[in-house]
Amino acid sequence: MAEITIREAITQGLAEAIETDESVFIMGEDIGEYGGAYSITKGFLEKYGAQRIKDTPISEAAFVGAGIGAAAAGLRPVVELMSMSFSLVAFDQIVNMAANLRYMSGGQIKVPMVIRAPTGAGVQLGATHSQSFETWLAEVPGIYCACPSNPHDALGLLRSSIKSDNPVIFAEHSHLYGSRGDVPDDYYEIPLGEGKVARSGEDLTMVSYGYGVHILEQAAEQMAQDGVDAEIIDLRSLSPVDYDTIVASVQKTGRAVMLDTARRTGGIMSEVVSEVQERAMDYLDGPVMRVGSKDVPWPYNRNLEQDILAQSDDVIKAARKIISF
Amino acid sequence: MAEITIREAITQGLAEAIETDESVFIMGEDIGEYGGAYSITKGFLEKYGAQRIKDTPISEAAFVGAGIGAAAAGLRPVVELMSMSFSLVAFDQIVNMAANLRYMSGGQIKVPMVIRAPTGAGVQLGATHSQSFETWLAEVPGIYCACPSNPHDALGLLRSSIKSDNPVIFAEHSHLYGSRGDVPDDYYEIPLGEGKVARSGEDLTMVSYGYGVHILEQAAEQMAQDGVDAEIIDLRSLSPVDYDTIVASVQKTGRAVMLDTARRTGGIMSEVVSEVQERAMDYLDGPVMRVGSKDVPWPYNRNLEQDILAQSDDVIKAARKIISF
Amino acid sequence: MDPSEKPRIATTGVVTPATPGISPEQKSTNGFDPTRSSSPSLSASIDKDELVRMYRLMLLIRRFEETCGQHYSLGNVRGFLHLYIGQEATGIGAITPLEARDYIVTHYRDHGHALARGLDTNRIMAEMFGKKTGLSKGKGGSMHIFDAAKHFMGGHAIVGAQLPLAAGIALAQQYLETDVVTMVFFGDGATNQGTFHETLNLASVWQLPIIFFMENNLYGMGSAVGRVRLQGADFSDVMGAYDVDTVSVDGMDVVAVREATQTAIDKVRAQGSPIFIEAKTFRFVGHSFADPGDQYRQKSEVEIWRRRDPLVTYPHRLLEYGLATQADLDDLSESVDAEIAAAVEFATNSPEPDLSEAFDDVYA
Amino acid sequence: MDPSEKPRIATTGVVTPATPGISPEQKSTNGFDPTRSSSPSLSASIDKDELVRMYRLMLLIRRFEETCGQHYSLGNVRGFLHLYIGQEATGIGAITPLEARDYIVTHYRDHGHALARGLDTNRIMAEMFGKKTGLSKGKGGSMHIFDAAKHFMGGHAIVGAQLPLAAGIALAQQYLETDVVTMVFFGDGATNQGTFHETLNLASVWQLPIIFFMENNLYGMGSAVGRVRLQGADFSDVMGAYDVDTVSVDGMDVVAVREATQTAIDKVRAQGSPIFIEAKTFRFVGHSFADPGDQYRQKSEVEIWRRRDPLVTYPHRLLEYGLATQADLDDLSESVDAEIAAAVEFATNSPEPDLSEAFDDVYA
Ligand SMILES: Cc1ncc(C[n+]2csc(CCOP(=O)(O)OP(=O)(O)O)c2C)c(N)n1
Ligand SMILES: Cc1ncc(C[n+]2csc(CCOP(=O)(O)OP(=O)(O)O)c2C)c(N)n1
Ligand SMILES: [Mg+2]
Ligand SMILES: [Mg+2]
Repeated sequence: MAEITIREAITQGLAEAIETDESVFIMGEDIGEYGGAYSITKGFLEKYGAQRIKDTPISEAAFVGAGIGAAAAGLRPVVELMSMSFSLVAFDQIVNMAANLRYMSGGQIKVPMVIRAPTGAGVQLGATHSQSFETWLAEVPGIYCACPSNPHDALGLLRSSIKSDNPVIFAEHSHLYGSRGDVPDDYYEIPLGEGKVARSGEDLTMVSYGYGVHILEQAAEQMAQDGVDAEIIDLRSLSPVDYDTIVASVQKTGRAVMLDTARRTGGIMSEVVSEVQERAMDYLDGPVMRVGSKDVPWPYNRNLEQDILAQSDDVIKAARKIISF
Repeated sequence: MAEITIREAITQGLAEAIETDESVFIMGEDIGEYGGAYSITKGFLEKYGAQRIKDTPISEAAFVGAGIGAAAAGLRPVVELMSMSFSLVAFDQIVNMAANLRYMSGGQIKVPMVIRAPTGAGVQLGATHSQSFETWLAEVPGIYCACPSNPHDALGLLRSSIKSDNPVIFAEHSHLYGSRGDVPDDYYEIPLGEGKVARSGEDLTMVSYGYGVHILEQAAEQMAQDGVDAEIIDLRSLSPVDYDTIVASVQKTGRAVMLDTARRTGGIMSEVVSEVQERAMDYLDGPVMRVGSKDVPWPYNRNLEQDILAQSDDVIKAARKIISF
Repeated sequence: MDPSEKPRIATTGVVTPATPGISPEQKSTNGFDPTRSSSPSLSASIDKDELVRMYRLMLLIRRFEETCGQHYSLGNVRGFLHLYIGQEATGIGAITPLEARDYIVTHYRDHGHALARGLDTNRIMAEMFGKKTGLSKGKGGSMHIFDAAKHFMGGHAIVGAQLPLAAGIALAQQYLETDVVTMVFFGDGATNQGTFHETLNLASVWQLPIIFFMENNLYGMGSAVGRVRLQGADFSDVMGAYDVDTVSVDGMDVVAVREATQTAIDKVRAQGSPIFIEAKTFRFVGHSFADPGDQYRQKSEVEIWRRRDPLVTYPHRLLEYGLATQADLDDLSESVDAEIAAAVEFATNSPEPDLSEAFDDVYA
Repeated sequence: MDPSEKPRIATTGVVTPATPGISPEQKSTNGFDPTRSSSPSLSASIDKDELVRMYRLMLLIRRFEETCGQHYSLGNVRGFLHLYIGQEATGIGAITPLEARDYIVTHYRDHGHALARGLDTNRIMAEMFGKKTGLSKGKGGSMHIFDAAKHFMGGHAIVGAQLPLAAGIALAQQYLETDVVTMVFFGDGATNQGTFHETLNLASVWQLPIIFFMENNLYGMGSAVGRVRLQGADFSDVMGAYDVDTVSVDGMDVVAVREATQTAIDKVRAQGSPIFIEAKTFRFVGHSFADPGDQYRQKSEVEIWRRRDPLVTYPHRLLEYGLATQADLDDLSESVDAEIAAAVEFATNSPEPDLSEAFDDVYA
């Protein structure tokens, strides 16, 4: 057991995959000589060489597409995007090609590829650099999506993602790279689609993923002082969503708040809320509350950005609407 | 009052705009010499000339972006995509540029542009050509989205869209081009964001847009035979969504079914369901039901495609879950 | 084959592109002399049987396409149907010199390539009919023909989207240190997509073992190439930006295409670096079955190209050089008809996929 | 200016690109002779006051950028900060010959262009600080400087995304039959985006009145241009594919850039067709403020380019030719410092936007 950061967990997962599976290689802008925009692959080029660690031109559509092709031809590429926001220029390749190839070919093609990218707002990068397109990509059939909230899950999910025979979007909230946590020495994996009860409680179910889980933890602590015992579910994967775990919790608590750190509209929680209220209506004491960042483009100014970002206060306010404390 | 098709209504709206506003021009692949893949602009090149009717190379990112630039410089481009599915290659231009420019510039830039495209599945075009990305684009702040279900609305919405100072996605369900209806001779507009009660009823609220409204009408007729009086709301715009009209109806009926012709997951109805159950929970007798096409890529085979498509039977089945008949 | 019977050897498949200032008629032939129409080259480097087999494959495509058109009208084939009629010499010349281990990636106008590659005619036809026995189990349709076992990696319907995929397959070959060549087909119109540029740059800077095979049929749907690029049909300068070897070849001359492609394949296999081949060709029919193809181009232009129809000129040449007798050709025509008829029967009699299959093949 | 005092006239801003086989040192200077370092050209076509004003603007950029760096360290400037230090001669040479009615579109490395265009120094700085008085009301930040009234259309942070926007502005000029020129800036790295290719083709086939201005600083973030294109820093062949006139100019020589650009502007204004200008330049600092800039390039390479620092060589030349005295330069330096200090004060004292403003400017 060692305490490491999420950054270190991801670095470890990548190194491990390269060392144990010859078909794994990494590709992306400035991941080699530069060491990665977020230093995830620092030292990799020197250690593993240019065949395994491929610097690319600034051509997301082409190198994401090339990852798909390499995967279709039997390799296991891990493609890094410098930002989830840049996935937009490769959207056709991801949504039309990676996701559909298997289906269109009647099951002949496999696309075992991971697309990793830092995501999320909160560091004043403005409207074009702060977006969370994993919430859209997770909605596409044929794609899996993982969003770890801690080093343990980051490593376990990355292992499953690289081993998956399907395209996986691996979304890393940029706030969390320095976030620390214990990671077992023994090998383990976390299956895609398996959520986790991160805190058990009786009064209220709160659901999020990635950085949102940390916000929920803050909110739960504060609510605990008011005598509210909140259960927290960490989705860990946005596709598949672990509805069984959520519904079981809601059946117990009768109340639910769902948190997206991305914008409220268009976030994955719109899906989750719709589905859960349908599946668990009989158990619900009130509406399923949906909390997310406010529905405007991301501003540069710090106060504005902080005001737009979903915060634990917003979660508590939503909880108050369905439970008095 | 004349009975015309949606195709004719759109053609009329475009012709009118070109004739009355010098800043309006049309741009797209094969809209000129070829007359448009769906013949919307047949004869326009001969009539209005190459300045107003611009054939483009197969470069969606560039010509959508050029539309944004032309709009920012004071013109009112109407850009045609041959299929909503092709918006993916221009997604960065639409989502990051068209939607964000005004905000990022602190309100200095206006983008009065319409992006028109046929959308929807059902004609066996397979996984890459049958998608409905208007549901994603409608979720982006800064973008409006119109989806007419009949010629009257098509013309009225197109007029407002072209006059809007904001980017508007104008989604034309390909099943509906031949759909007929009355259109007044006198000038009128339909404001973006204004839904309509297309059929009033007491027992159940059903919400959709575009081709979905026709499916709801079938369902309503059949349910009427079983003594169920369904109200139908035609959203007409996916952004803004007319929540007031929906909530008012749900307050009356206490029951709601929301229909997307697009895939259930990722459709706009996930948003609508989430929002409506939150706003109207106290009036609801059961969950808000969400119906959509099934969550798989679009197959070519006709039987499979028809089975996946949301149909009136699916609507009736959902209605049965919240109301016995 | 007796050496004394050897046909004259075509010196090269490389032709010079159209120059400015040529007559409209020359222009509409993309720089070719229409009088050459009856004289496709033959070659000693290809044996007689193969030269005849190439004709059979061309005929197979032509009849297959015609049959698809009929069945589209009958409602058995649906969706978009893009016929390859007119371009047969290009596909056959390009694909027959590939080895089984080589990969092919193409666009929606893919039946010709599929047949050239030797995919099962029955199963291609069944895919056209959307049947369970189709290569893609009826889920792909005309635009999405796949046969992974034969390294035929689709059939892709978004213009230009297949190019990065092909580069990735080539990258995998480089990574795995195979000598496998990847060939990717695309049209003149596809050169206007950003992926074309991005992929060429990738292939160039990474020196990938790939052949970019452009079928320049002078139109992207209804857009004459001259209306979407300043240099019109002249693509000779395109590759300057990438430092990729470029070959231009008469796409109506199956032997010229085959020889130029064979040379390119040998080079790519040996050196591992990319090559760009442009075949100058023409589709005789509309863009898709919905398009009569007469709105945006003159009848006369189509006529000029039809004079160079490889299905007319090439068998003529085979006869002329004594490589086949009329009886041989008649037999061959009959066997092609039989193959197509069998394929239609197979497709017709094949079951529809079970409804449950709609939910298969989403995830591996 | 007394004609007898006229400096020697630079014949042209056009330089030949680096040829293969040059020495590593020459290579790192992108084909320039480092001994030319102290001799930027001067020109009789630009009057003395303007030559001095250009120096002042260059100095304004340099000091502005240094100040931004300091305030980034202090936490007053946040987000990504891409400094223009080293490239001042390019921006000033390119932008000063534009007319007020002309449009400018650029990327995230935009403060230099904004200052060159004469945007209010106070309001640019206030935008850097995210203040209400900023040009974009604090919502855009460093990467999104806009001043629509001055036809400065951003500041765009997605590599290559600004190119189609600029083409659209140029298209509007063609449509409105103005003689307005649109100039769009981008880096060497941006040439790898599909939008670069698609936009050039549009501009070429539609003959748009646009100047594509590439600032080739040899690196896209940490990627040396030679690692992302086969031809490395040699962009001479890129435009062949589009038939767009290409000019290559020494980006460290402000007068050379200005003259080459003036010629291009005149041509575009008169003929309405596109021109591509490549300025060979270098950023002395890291890609963004987070990047020390020393991981992927040698100190010696930076040193060689620093010898050509236009902020050293150009004033030297002004003195040498008697266009300014040391006292003039000292005054000018003081006035620049005062302007920057005032801007910092303005930005510091400006209010934060009200929280409610977050909801403004989403829709018109
Ligand atoms: C991104 C995209 N835009 C538009 C289309 C519609 N479309 C299909 S084929 C085609 C023309 C392509 O022309 P070309 O590349 O020359 O190939 P050809 O059809 O002539 O073989 C167009 C515009 C598409 N499928 N994808
Ligand atoms: C589509 C996209 N991919 C990646 C990035 C991250 N990025 C920002 S600037 C840059 C380098 C661009 O280099 P160049 O075009 O040469 O301009 P320079 O920074 O040298 O001025 C990169 C990779 C981005 N902003 N957008
Ligand atoms: Mg073509
Ligand atoms: Mg650069």
